[in-house]
Amino acid sequence: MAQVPLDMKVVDECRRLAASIADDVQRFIDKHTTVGVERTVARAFGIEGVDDQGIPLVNMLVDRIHAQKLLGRGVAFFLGRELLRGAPNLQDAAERLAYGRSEITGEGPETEAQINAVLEQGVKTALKHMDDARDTREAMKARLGMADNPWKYVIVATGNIYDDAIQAKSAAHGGADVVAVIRATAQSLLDYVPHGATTEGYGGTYATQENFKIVRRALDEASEEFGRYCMQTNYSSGLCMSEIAYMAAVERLDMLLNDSMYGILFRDINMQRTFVDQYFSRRLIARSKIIINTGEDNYLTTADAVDAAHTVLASQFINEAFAHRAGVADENLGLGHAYEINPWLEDSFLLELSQAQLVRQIFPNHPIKWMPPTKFKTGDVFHSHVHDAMFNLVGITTKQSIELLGMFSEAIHTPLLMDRYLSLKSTKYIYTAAKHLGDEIEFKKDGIIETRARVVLNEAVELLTTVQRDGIWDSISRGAFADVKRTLTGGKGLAGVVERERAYVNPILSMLEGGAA
Amino acid sequence: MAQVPLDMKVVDECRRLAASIADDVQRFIDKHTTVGVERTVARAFGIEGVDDQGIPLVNMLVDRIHAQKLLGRGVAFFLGRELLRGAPNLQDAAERLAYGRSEITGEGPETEAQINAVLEQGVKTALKHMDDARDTREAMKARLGMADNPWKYVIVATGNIYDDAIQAKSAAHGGADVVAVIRATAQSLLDYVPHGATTEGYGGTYATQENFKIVRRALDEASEEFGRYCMQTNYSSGLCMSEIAYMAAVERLDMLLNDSMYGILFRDINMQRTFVDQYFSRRLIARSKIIINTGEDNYLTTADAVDAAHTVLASQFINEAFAHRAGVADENLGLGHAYEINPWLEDSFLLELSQAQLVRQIFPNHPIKWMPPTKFKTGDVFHSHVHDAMFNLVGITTKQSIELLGMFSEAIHTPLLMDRYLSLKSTKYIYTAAKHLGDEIEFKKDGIIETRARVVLNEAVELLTTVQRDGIWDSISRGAFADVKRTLTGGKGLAGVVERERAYVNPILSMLEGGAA
Amino acid sequence: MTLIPKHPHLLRAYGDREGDGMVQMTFTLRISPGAQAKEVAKRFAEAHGLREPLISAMEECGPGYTYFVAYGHSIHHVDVSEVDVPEVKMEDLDKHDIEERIEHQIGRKVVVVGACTGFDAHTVGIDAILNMKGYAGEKGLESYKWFDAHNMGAQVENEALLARALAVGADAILVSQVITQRNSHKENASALITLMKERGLRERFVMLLGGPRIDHKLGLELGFDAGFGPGTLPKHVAAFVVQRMMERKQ
Amino acid sequence: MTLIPKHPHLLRAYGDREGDGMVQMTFTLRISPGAQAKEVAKRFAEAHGLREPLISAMEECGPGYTYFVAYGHSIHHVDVSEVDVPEVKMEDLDKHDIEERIEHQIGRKVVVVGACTGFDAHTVGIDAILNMKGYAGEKGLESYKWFDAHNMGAQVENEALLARALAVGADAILVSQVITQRNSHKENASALITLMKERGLRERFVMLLGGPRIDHKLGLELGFDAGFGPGTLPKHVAAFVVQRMMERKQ
Ligand code: B12
Ligand code: B12
Ligand SMILES: Cc1ncc(COP(=O)(O)O)c(C=O)c1O
Ligand SMILES: Cc1ncc(COP(=O)(O)O)c(C=O)c1O
Repeated sequence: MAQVPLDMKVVDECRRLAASIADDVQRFIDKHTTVGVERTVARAFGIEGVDDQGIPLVNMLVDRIHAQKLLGRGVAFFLGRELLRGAPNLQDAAERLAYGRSEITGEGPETEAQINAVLEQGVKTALKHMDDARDTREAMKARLGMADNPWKYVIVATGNIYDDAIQAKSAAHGGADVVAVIRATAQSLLDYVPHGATTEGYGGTYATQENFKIVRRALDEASEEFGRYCMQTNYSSGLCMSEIAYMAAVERLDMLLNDSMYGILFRDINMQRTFVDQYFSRRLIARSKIIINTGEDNYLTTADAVDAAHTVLASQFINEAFAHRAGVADENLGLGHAYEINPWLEDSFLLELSQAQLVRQIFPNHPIKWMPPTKFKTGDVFHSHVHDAMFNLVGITTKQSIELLGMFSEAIHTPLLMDRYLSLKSTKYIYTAAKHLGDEIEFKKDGIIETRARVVLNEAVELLTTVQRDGIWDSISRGAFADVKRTLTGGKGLAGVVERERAYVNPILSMLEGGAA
Repeated sequence: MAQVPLDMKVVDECRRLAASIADDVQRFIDKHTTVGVERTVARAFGIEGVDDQGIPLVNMLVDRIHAQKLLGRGVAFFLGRELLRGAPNLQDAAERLAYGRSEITGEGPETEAQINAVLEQGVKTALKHMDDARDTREAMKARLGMADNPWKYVIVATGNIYDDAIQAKSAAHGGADVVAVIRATAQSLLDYVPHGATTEGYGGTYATQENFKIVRRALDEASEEFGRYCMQTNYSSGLCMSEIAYMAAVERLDMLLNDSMYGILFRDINMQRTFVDQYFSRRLIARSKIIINTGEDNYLTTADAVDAAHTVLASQFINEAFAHRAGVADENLGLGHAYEINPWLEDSFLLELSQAQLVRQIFPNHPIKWMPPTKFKTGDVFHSHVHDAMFNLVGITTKQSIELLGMFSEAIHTPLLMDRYLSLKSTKYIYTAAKHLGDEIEFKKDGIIETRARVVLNEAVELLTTVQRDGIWDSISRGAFADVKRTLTGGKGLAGVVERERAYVNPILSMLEGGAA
Repeated sequence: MTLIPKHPHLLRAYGDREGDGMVQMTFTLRISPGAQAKEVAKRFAEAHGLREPLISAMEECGPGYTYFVAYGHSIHHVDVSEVDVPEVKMEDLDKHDIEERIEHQIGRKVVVVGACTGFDAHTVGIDAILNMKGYAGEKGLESYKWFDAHNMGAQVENEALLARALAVGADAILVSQVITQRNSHKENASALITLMKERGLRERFVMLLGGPRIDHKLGLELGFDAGFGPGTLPKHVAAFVVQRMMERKQ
Repeated sequence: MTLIPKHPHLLRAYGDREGDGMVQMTFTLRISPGAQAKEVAKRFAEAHGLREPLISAMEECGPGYTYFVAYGHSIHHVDVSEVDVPEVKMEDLDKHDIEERIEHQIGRKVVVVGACTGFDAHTVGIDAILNMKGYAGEKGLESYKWFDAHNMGAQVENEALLARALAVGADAILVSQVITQRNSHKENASALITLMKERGLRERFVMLLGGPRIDHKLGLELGFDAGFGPGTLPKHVAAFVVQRMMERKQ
């Protein structure tokens, strides 16, 4: 079987360094919360609704508390206190706080124990809601069965959720295993989650709870019709990372794009905000056994894929370390990487093969997510289709777990129905025709492929050493990843980061951290 | 380096059997001539022209002799005799014989020695003509240099030689190393070679000497402009196999499709005729150092490419044996094979890889000709393009010598300008991206690939054993190749086969067989 | 972009959303790549009814020739309710049913003669229908007990085919045409029908035409009883012949 | 098939022979595959001006949707003599020439501010022009001694861009637009020009627009001084800015 040589000592060292990098950040995380985290807590307590401007109640609620500089106590504290003070239920409590005339204050006679006690039922319901969704999904998977790896993952992005649903079903009909509804451009910068079914979006469709439901319904139908469980995915990223994770959990999504650093690097979201948000989102994800897809593939769109291959690997170790700290199991940890080397480079195919195999071996139990060529795609759709075919061949040969299928119109538009169909057709052909290629070949000792794998791993450990020495905060501000520099206090959303007070209350998080039923 | 295990004892046995098969036929060949061979002799003597019906003088000449049942003496005999009897030159001699009033008779006082003496100058001129063309070509090759293998071979087939020339140049511009002008449908069944530049042909363009010249000129220009020697090829096959070989020789073609059995199997040309014709054509080809391309690839269009793979290999040994008997050197022996397995078959890519590698190793010094998928092509041009890409990948991995590029419109029409351009572009990409793949991988011991290679070789030796036992004549009539059956006396052109008389005169052949300067 | 309101019969191209009319075109123009060429290509696309055309690729594919890929919103539609296409009508019988029917309703072997005519040497299609080997795992008519199948192979002249059909007393003649360059398939096929009509023989045989570019509509247009295209199986042909023979009997 | 006689200005599609007009089209229709669908697809192709269309592929690409590949002889042509396209006119200067010119003819650093505006987060293009790293082996404007380049990155609002340009006393503003869905690139870009005009600032700056779907024609249409598309190199931009500044001086 095709294997590259792996120096396990170096791999272990990478993991040790990444652990230390994550621990440093985790200490920060454990002392902070954000408006996003608190809104998620409120959502978990079943608080819903929007006002006539479309502003979600959870935003009004949290912003009001935040305006009083009281968010460090946690929204749960106030909700519990409101219950103690006579609110008939949590929804009502939230409304009183959000829209009530009187100012919210920090003072009050209520003890933490009382608060926790009065919230107990709400916490149980919240978790049961998530757990039930998870169990329903797992049962359905078991009943209908799943396709073999690599799973064929495709995107739909019409902007209109009803068209998305049609296209999702068509994709499943054409053989897709996973369907992602691409999110409307720049939703990640909204500090609230839009509400309801949406039919207008640029470059994608808004991620809303109702939209999740609509596509889940279409894919449930497809699963039954085609006798094979069809997965759904969306984005838990941006300023509402954890809220979306919660919505996805209860709407039975199977995967989520969720990265510890993507927002920082690619959406210029403040790093403090991102690190805190990602932790909570992953706690929810871990509980729901959702597979995450990290975003290292993106690095190769801004940096050169040959020069920066090791940054992808280094970041994967870091993402893994963060995910472990949030309780995400390896088998749900879909680390991302990509086929982005200049295709006209001599032996580019060999280099891709090497990197893909290296990642596969280093993360053997992880549902690795493998991304197609995009940067070097041109509007020559015929040639683009061939480029994707070579990517598919590496995917099947190195046994990637999840493969996002390339589209021949990548450089032109989000995929048309037929683009997706043809991509699925081509992928099925390659997967079939070269099914056992990976088992049938070996790599020449110390050849181009082996050497490349060694170099990338060694460069990764060097980078991790520097990052560990300087800390991730500084490293990012020096452009360690994706050739992008971000500062500690720059970027969007910093105002939403709050130091937890000593008496911070977040029983949902506590339960998730405790891992209790 | 990727190698399949080769049992050289089995390979040697294959060669021994093929030699015996060819020897049996060679005994027949040495006793016969054909109207085609004799016309070629006349052409070599510089006899040219057509009558007002477009019938070539060489046809009138040979047919007239044949009508008198005198062809067994050889056309040279009559031409020489006519010189002795006062014709000022060979052209005039031919005209006298063809159009003269008096009947041609066998009797006469002229001795063989006299005939040979009077023809000596003509023979020298004939050979010099060929040799000069060869030397010009070789000098040009040396001066301009040749591309690396696999050579990119493309077809043009507009039907109009002037369009062909434009397209040939465009192909060279796009990176083609070899350009074939496809022949008009069914020209192979014409028992004469059309004359002059032609502008109307179905499915291709007539092979005429003038047409050869026109394309050679275009490719000479391209060679100079693009600084790389561009090769030209056409078909030496059908009822005028050897005439075309001669024309190609003097017009500086670089390759010829030329097979010992293709006409029998695919054009239903009589086998006696074909075997005699192919021998003479190859004698000319050998002298001119033209590369031949054999036609075993065609077998897989009528027979299944998995089941019949060994028939291709067996036939290659036979073609090789015939070619050796005609003096063709291994380095000019482009044995044909093809990528024709059902692409939807599991591991079809592995089977193709195995076969391609096997052929490569068995014929290490031969400019192997590798043909693209055609039979399983559909009108889905996008998918077809990917299918060709996988073929290209096997080509570069197994280091084929000459690769006929697949066209995405294969199932629709002969290639448009852009089809060819895109095919060349895709091939360049694969050749570059996977340049050293073959050097970098090894095949698993006793895996699918190795096992397949062993099976095919073993089946080939079994088939050759049967063919050797039954003789090729009977074997073909039982459908040993391409699932096609042909009988000894069936098919077209048998009437043109003639037993040589004891006093048969063919000084051109004698020179070619003697290998003299 | 919604160009035209939905209408149940009016079909427009569908790209990503109902009504967007998105289509893709590829073409070559005799012009060198550049700003002017791009504009020419846009106008060329527009001339076909593509709105807001986007030229996504423009590459020199030969000296002075450029290959273009265009996308655009097509303004055209087809009214499906106006499109009525003849389809071969026959029962979906399997080999066993067919054999039974011949045995009981015809009572003798059905004789068919097939050939790939003219200069066409593509026998794989006709072989697929007639020969033992068959197609897609299904055996050809030679394998039927109640069929007597004669396959004349490739490059058969119309005269020769007709002579053979008469000689063996064929019930049906099967013509295969693969090469379509300059419509040679249509010419060959209709020449046979003309010949038969001249001799008053057209009605004597069930006439079938087949090939990769043949469909039922074309078969009828050229004077055959049916046309068969890609994916035809031997049993389809057998069923049609038998059914048509029964119809004629009545 | 020659459809129309050759004419030096009239360009027709070229497939295999002059005048054959051969083009390829791909489209999806909401109909299930079958004989009727094939005929509908043919008519759809015909509606675009394709004669003798051939439907070479017809495959179900979603329940009730079919993907078609069509070939046909296009009847359309474009009169090249009528197509006149604006092209960016400038000398082809290299970095060294440009630096010299600024030094001697302007005598101070040229200040440029660039951004990818609106919701667009695709910075690779603007980075290619402005950043040290550059593009295709050529370093960006940051590397020029006589340029002072400010790259505001992605998702920059028009107001913010303008404010920054004023603050640093920019000579030129560089706008990148990559996302084209529903013409958002055009809207963003022209909104900036409108804003500048309202404030009487349009003439103060050399305005450049760039992106994969931008060309000079579009740039002019949207009110910029120039538009730059795929393949633009930093030196092209530098040369244009300097040249335009000199022109204005005069
Ligand atoms: C195999 C093949 C060959 C083989 C043929 C071997 C043989 N004995 O048949 C060889 C290599 C010899 C060959 C040669 C040539 N070929 Co060829 N060939 C093909 C190829 C690759 C596949 C055809 C095939 O076998 N299809 C499989 C069969 C099963 O499908 P089918 O014919 O459609 O048959 C099915 C149905 O249509 C139907 N059917 C068919 N006939 C009939 C008849 C009846 C009565 C019924 C009911 C049903 C029926 O049932 C069948 C089963 O479902 C095609 C490309 C392609 N992928 O289509 C080119 C192709 C057909 N060939 C082509 C050409 C040009 C040639 C040549 C002329 C090239 C040349 N100049 O040398 C030569 C000459 C042949 C000649 N004189 O006719 C062109 C035709 C272009 C055009 N549209 O006119 C094609 C399209 C390739 C190309 N792009 O250039 N070819
Ligand atoms: C890289 C990339 C990304 C990266 C961007 C990273 C970054 N920091 O830039 C990431 C992964 C983050 C990304 C995200 C998205 N992307 Co994106 N992305 C691409 C991709 C693959 C390559 C673009 C690129 O970098 N090209 C290379 C540069 C060098 O080329 P260029 O931009 O044309 O620049 C050159 C010239 O145009 C010119 N130029 C450019 N700007 C300027 C400015 C001036 C003043 C001048 C003079 C010249 C100039 O000079 C440059 C050098 O020659 C394209 C697909 C493709 N292959 O084109 C999709 C693509 C552009 N993305 C697309 C989409 C939809 C998105 C998302 C909206 C998807 C989503 N919903 O999540 C997101 C959101 C982004 C957002 N809010 O804008 C679509 C756009 C569809 C459309 N036509 O509208 C594309 C076409 C992919 C697709 N088929 O769906 N993307
Ligand atoms: C991890 C991750 N999150 C989010 C996104 C995109 O989301 P958005 O553009 O909505 O931020 C990506 C892009 O591919 C991604 O990789
Ligand atoms: C060896 C050989 N000769 C000739 C031909 C075709 O020639 P023709 O159809 O003119 O007989 C082929 C077809 O590919 C071939 O392989």
